[in-house]
Amino acid sequence: MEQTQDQTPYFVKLGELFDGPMDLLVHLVKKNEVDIHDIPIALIAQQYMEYLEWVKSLNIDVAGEFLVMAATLAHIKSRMLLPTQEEDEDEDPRMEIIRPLAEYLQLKYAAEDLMSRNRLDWDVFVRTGFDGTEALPEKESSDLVQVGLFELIEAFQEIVKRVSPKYFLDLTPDVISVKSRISQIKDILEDQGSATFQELFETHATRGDIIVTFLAILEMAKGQMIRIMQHVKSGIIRIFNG
Amino acid sequence: MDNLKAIVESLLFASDTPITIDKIKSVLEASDRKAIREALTSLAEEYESSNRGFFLTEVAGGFQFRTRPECREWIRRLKETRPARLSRAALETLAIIAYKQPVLRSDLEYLRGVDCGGTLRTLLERKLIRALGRKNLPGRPIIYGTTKQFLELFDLKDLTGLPTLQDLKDLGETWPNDSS
Amino acid sequence: MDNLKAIVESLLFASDTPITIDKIKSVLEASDRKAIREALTSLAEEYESSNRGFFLTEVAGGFQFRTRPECREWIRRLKETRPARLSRAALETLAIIAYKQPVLRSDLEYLRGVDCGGTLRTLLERKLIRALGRKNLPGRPIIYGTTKQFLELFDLKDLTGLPTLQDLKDLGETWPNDSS
Repeated sequence: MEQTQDQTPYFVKLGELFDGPMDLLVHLVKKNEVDIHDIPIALIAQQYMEYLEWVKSLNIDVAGEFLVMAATLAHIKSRMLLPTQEEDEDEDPRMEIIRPLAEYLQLKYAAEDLMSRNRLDWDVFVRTGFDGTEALPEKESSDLVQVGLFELIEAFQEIVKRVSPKYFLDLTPDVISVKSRISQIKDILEDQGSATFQELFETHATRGDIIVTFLAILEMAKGQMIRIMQHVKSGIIRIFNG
Repeated sequence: MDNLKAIVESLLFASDTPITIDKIKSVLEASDRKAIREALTSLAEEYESSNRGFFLTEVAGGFQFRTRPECREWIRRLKETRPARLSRAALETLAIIAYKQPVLRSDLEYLRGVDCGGTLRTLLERKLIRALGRKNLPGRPIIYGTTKQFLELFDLKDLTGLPTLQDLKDLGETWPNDSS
Repeated sequence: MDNLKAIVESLLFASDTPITIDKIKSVLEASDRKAIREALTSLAEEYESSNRGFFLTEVAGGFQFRTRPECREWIRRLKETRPARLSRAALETLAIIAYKQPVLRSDLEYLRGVDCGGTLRTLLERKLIRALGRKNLPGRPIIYGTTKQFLELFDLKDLTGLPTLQDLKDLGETWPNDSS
């Protein structure tokens, strides 16, 4: 199983598939024991291509991101071959790959560091039973669920599955911003009883925000959640909690 | 053997139910019953002698840590303020209100296919929803929306933080009747 | 006051999540924060000093008893159920979110070089990350951040408990473990 096959590049074991192009690159750089800041691009590009060929020979689809990286490597390789122009201040073409590679490595260290910590339910455990408390019957019925955002969305999703999805077509971010603004205006009105038209716009500078606030006020007026009055003399428009 | 005592203590602590000597023995494989019983007795004495918040008791054929009866008032209070739990029905109703607000009770009942009076009352009592106003329709039905407390419960800055169905879809949820 | 210490101990024991000083204060009503903190410190020392099966740790902004890592083998055997492991992809994605938050899906995918939809969904389901809000960009993409459960899982008091990336790099003259 671990045997190297005839046509198989020397560096891959059968069954060793990589998560993404970065993962494969790290593997190649490591296997060749080269300095990440001075990558022999021709060698790495060649082995990278060999790997892709090998994967293809196994009839496994090569994910698009692997091909993008292959193109990037080929491009860097060709730029390395070009004679340097007068401005020899030109950045090393390899930086295009070294920078993300260095960042990727950093996060691999970070991931490893997380794994080395005392993980809950793996290295350390907490009390989970609720029945260890004296004279305290657990009355809560089991059909109650502890709620989080994910549960909320899933509950909603269940309903959408039952009803026609067309009913929910208006759930675009814009519509949600208006809903959010309605909620905020309602908060203000519940607090103060009323607010001037001006007040509701003041803190919101961007054009998008102004439009959203205006749509929210229209929607609230339509639903009679508010009453809008204008002072005869001053012309000030005031909005009251409906 | 002090090490055995520490291990037994950790097992007592981590077990959901009273744990028997046989169970401890099978987990530790090597130890004999006598040493385990000694560790248990010694632990029980330790927790008994000092002024502690819990103690080791022999119950239902096994051993278990339990909080002292003297502390029951405090623990009851602690449990009362446990994080919010909602019934499925309440969660569904709340989800519709969150996404479809401003919304009428008739909309909710159309979508859920059942009467929502009870769940609406619960949600109103828990201040997760509120009346935004009344619609100019026969009977002037109440328009519902979510509250600040709702945002706090779900740790949202505002409603725009609510993920949309599109978001879920993007994250790779399979969509039942996907036509796009 | 020894009585306070015993009560605090019982609350720590009875709580199924890390308990904050404020929470203890609200349950006990009368006590001041300082006395509670002293009781906690004294308890922590007590559990630390002796050869015990569990200890008091400060995690996710609160306090919690946890079994000693040294006892892990026995407790795993007791529990039998294997906890869901995080895949390497999930762990890497989580590490980026932890360090770079608030972060967009596109940032994650740029760094990892692969689609992260499935992984994000898993992390959301396990409540290790959450939507913090939306960025004011075309499509209003969701901004992700880590949760309290993330802190609890990795035994972190808060996010500042993570080593800096620079520190990690300095340590890491050796290569990170390979994919296998």
